[in-house]
Amino acid sequence: MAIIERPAPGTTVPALTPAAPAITPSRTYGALRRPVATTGWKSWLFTVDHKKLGLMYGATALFFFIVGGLEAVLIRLQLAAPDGKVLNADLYNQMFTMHATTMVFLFVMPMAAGFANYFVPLQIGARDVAFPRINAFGFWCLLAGGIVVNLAWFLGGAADGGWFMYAPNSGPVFSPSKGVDFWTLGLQIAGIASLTGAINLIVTVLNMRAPGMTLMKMPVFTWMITVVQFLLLFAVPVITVALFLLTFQRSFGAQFFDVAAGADPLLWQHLFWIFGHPEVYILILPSFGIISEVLPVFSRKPLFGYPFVVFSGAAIGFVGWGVWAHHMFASGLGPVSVAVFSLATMAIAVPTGVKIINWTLTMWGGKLVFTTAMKFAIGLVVLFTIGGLSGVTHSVAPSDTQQTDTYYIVAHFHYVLFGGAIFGIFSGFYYWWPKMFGKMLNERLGSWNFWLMVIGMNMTFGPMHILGLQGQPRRMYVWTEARAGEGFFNLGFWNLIASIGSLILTVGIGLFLINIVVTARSKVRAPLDPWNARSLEWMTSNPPKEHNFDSIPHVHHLDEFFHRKYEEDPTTHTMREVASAEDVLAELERNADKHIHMPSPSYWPLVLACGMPFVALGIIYSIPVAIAGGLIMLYALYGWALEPATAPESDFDAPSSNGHAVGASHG
Amino acid sequence: MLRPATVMRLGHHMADTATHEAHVTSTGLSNVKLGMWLFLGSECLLFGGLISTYMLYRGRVSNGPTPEQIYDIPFTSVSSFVLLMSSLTMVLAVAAAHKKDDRGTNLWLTVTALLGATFVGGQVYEFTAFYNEGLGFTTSLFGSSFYTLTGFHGVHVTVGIIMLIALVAINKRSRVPGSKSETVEMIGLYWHFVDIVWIIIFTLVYLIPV
Amino acid sequence: MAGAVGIVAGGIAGQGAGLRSDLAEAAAEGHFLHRECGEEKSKYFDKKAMKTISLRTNPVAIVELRDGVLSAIMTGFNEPQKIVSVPRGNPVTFIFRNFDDAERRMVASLGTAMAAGGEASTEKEGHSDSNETCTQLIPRGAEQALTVTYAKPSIAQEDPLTLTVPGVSGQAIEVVVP
Amino acid sequence: MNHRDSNETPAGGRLSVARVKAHRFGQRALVATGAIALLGSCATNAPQDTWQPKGPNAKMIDDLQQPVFAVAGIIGIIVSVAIAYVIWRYKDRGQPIPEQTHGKPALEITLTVIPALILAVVGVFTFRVIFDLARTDDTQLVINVTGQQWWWEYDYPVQNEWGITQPIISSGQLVMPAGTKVLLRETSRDVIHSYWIPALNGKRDAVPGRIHTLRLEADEPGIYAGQCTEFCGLSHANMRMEAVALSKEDFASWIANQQAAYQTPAEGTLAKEGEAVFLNQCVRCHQVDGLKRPDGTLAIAAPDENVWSGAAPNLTKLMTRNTFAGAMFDLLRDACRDDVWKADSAEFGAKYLAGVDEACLNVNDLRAWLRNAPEVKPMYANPALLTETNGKYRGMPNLGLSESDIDKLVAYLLTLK
Repeated sequence: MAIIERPAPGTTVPALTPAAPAITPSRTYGALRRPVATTGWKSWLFTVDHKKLGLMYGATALFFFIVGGLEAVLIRLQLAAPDGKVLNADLYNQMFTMHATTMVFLFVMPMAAGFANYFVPLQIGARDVAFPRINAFGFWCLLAGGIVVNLAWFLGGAADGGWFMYAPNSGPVFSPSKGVDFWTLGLQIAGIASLTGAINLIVTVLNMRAPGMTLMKMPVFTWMITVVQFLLLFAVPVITVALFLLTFQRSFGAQFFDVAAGADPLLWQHLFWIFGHPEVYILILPSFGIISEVLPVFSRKPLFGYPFVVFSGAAIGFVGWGVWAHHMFASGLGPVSVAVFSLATMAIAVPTGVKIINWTLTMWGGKLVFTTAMKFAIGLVVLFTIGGLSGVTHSVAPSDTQQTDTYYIVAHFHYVLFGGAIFGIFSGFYYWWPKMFGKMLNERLGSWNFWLMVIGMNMTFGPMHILGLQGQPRRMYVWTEARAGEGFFNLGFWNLIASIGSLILTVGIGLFLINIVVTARSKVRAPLDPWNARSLEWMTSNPPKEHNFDSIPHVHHLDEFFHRKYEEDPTTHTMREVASAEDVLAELERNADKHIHMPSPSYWPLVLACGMPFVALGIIYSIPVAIAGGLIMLYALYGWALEPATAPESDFDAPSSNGHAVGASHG
Repeated sequence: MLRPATVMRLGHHMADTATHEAHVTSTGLSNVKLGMWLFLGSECLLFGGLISTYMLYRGRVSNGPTPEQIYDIPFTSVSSFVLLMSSLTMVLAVAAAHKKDDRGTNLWLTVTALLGATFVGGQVYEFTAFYNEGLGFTTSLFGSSFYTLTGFHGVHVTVGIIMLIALVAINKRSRVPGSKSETVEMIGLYWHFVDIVWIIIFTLVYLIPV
Repeated sequence: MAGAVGIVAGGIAGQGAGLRSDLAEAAAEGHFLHRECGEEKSKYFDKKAMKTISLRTNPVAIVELRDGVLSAIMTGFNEPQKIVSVPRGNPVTFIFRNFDDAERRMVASLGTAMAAGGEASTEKEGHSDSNETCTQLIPRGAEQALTVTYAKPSIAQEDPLTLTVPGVSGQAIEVVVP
Repeated sequence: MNHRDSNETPAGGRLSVARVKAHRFGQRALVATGAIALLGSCATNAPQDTWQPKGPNAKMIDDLQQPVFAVAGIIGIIVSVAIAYVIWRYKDRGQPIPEQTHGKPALEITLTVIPALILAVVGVFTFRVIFDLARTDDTQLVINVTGQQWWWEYDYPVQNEWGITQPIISSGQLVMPAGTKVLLRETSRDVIHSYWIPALNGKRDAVPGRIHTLRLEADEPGIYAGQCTEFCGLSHANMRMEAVALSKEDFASWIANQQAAYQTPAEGTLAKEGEAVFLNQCVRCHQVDGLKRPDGTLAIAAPDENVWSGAAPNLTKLMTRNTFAGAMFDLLRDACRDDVWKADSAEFGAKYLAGVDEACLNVNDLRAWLRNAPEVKPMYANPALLTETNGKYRGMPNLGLSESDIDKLVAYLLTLK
């Protein structure tokens, strides 16, 4: 066993081996002691452990999910009846802008980052990510960005230009409140989190795979996350340019979108959507990855056409760069470019179709067990199909000129985002909860949660197809009785249905929160392998030790864990169980590595990330504050540069030993 | 705050960690190098966005001087030459680092930093001269996009200079020669990238007539 | 370290020196705003004229001077027009293309009502308050953009608002601002 | 205790077979009703129904759109049925762990090529319709449309073949001849708006600094509702418009009436006092062609000094239109409005040209608007909060008119026909 075993959170602390040598942590700037706390809030604040960071990403994302959800309910209450009085026009504009921004940038992306941070190292048999401190910095940046974006609520009104903030309406004249400034600078900071996370995870996946795990033996979830990180790597800089242009226009009087100086507002649209469309694949591919893990496990058979699913994921990522102008069919591009982007958008439906076919064929001939995770996965396949098909109907440019900016588009992207991304995320919750917390979420509550969400989702977003085809534009803060029309498809009735649906959805998600509390209090420990799973992350204890694997497993097959538990009986071609999960884990623990030195906690990621909100507030209010923020960042950068990633030997072993660290990593 | 005693121990710690040989990786590239290449890939998109904004707006001058009236090609060519030479000295620094010749590395790093500073000094002078000659940041679309593009590049060069100087300072203290060779190579990659971006910017902004 | 900071400081210190006199004068006297729109080349404004623009999508009209005839090509009209209707109080962009052998410029008259103290609706410094604005003198085959805002309607002007080319007589595009 | 073969879900107890069936059937029912509802929507519904084309351009889009909806519906049903079958057929009934098949490339490729072919076919038709809708060479009448914060302005440039000898400016309702290829040249004065009459064609954004063209044509005379569909700020929801199609003769008489000279109301009448109130209050922004000041000079409105977008609706022939304030309110009382809106195409023209008279005037909305406009329609018209726009309004401010002034103004506005 490692000399120093750092207790994982939540488990009882094993007695320290007696007479451990005194720890003399290295110092930075000659004065600052490096943090060494292994339990309590300090261990969370300065952690660099990918599992703790993954949990913090998840908790932050869940909080913002609730904030975004409340914003959505307020919108639906305003539109439930004609001449709604719940929100006035200005508040309504802020509400839908912040609902979209919170859900996209502060819930789905961080949640995907949370799952990725927690499970990618585990799935590829690594002990941590390539650059642990950058990973911590990424999380604190995300939190800082989220706070800055939402700070606007309390300081004169949040951003009110729609989540894609078209110029000139986002200019200083047309949205005078500070909301857009907070939005711009908050997303810049969150953008840094995505960019650093992307570099981190790509290097981890490419460089730190277990011996024997070739790219085509990697779990599909890790594949999808890698594609997402490449999309992030190249999409975030483009929106950084767009946001800088907008900040210079709003705060320093530049003329980028000032038509009187000859500018063209479509520049913003192009820059935003070149980021925007890869962004929506960034939102959906992690959920594709999750259900590509969940479906085979509960069908008791491998994923159908693994290479096809992987290449179609990569194809979606690649072609995703060539379709951005399908958001701009009605904004006056010439017929040639409209035709080209219309065809490219149709082309991207093909790899998505491949995925849906493969999921269905995975279940074909399987032995289906309907746990809540499996229900959410099947829910994704069905609802995403509906969303994808409604998407194909407006990839046809002429019909898109009838449908764009109406509720039909709102219905489309809620079917693919709620039905797709969020159902995938919930499937991931129920599937990996035992792995993360050692306890299983209650299946009965889970089933109610699933059914209320399915019914609520279809009741809320189904009628929006009808509202859209009846010509109700997006972002209308009020609709009037006079123009609602009679007949079966009038706006009044279906707006009411949608609002009721959103309340059912709220109850459904409320049940999930209750489920979390119930599980946290229950004493029932989850078995080591509750779902008879197939991939590497299940070859660790629940929750995994801080160094994940006692010895890094040598990988021979895709679904390595399954192949260690089962062997094919050559005569009858049925699978014979040869080892239980406990045996597999015990074998790993038997020949554990000696000196496992995990990267040491550090102050600097937190301090560096804390400098950024001050820079943002400074740009908005007073430059000296920005300079002060800049100095904090410079101080933190120096501290970070002078601090080695893994505390030197003297921290771990007695100075005399010349142990050679295995698995320690730079960064 | 840096008491001499701790400085010595600091140096000791620096040397200590370098003894780990690079963690064996699946692709053979070290984590830091692969990370730097990915970062440079994303920087291409950043400068791509800025360059396309400039190329779009360079013809729209509602007020203030036009590009060809304001540009002083000879002066900028000299400062561009200086930046190109700094890439040469950077290569020499990386070579010296691989040969574990700390003195040579520090020398060439300092020369690179000074050449870089000359370039930035020239750019600061050019900006102040243009400002006084009527091209403000808010004068015209050409002004806004020119200052943004060249300003972003200037900031990247300045960050490069700070990294070079910091590296020289750290190198002087560490007693194990060649302990920082990989870091020198990383800053070399960054510096060459910033240099190549300037070649593209210089050609598109200054040389192609409006 | 001190060397680097010194050099950069030198750049800042040198800001005063070495200014090109004509540019400094032009900036001081605001020649870029109050442009001399005559037929001959003005000392400051017409030096090294811009010959191409990259942003040329969907302007209100492309005004071409081709073998002595000035005509406006507008999206939505199949043959060149002589009258351009432009909404009032709205920045509009004309693109002037010169296919004449001599160097020509396009002048947009902004009308007397404008000059009589009625400033443009958008107070950007880019808007001259003299009663005309123009492009630089550009050679054959070159094109230049001109963004104009007509604050007052045509009926408020004594003489109609026009787009003319100094030196080419009898050719004028009438700009109707309802 | 972890399970291998038993299909017992560990904690939640055994899922009864019935509940699993219900689980799937519920989901299928929802999808089916959605699909049927979508396909069967022919009843007259909301005025902006995109599935009720009334002009060749919209019909062209509809002919392309309906098959794509049908194909999508069929594929949706196929996939749902397949999944339902799989769920029912391969449910865990205690069978052994199935054979670990990894996939059949042949099946994969065929199921990839089939959707690709379907999309290729759809693509070919899309191509043709895109280019047909972008044509500008066969149009007969050009109208300039300008959007600004929260109302639409129409400028009919001089076109002698239609009898337009001087530019005609109107707002709210776009009057056009039926059966004629009309071309709109759209631009905007402030932010991006989008002009959309669902019954006649798709939408096209009005982007400041650019001119975009949109083809409109109505088969029958009638009134076709539309709305701004690109988010443009506070009153985006209240920026509406209607396209009014008249027969060629009615259109000619409308044009003639629009260009008719201005008659100042008779002396001593309430309307005359209204004209005086108009001259000292409203003419700062609103233009009435031909209106003279007491000293005989033409009253030229100066919205560029008071309104940020530099324009305010032209009220020359206000009462020939039957909506106002960005077509948010009707000038006609409900009864008269339904009479015009629901008139069949034959006698619609006459009814529309009748315009608004005293009996049919929707007095309460007009008076509420004149009394305090920003209260009934959210606009940036609070004098204290105009620093960003250098003291200029975005929308009509509260002029603080007395009730008697309002009576006079209403009487005067009624004469603008």
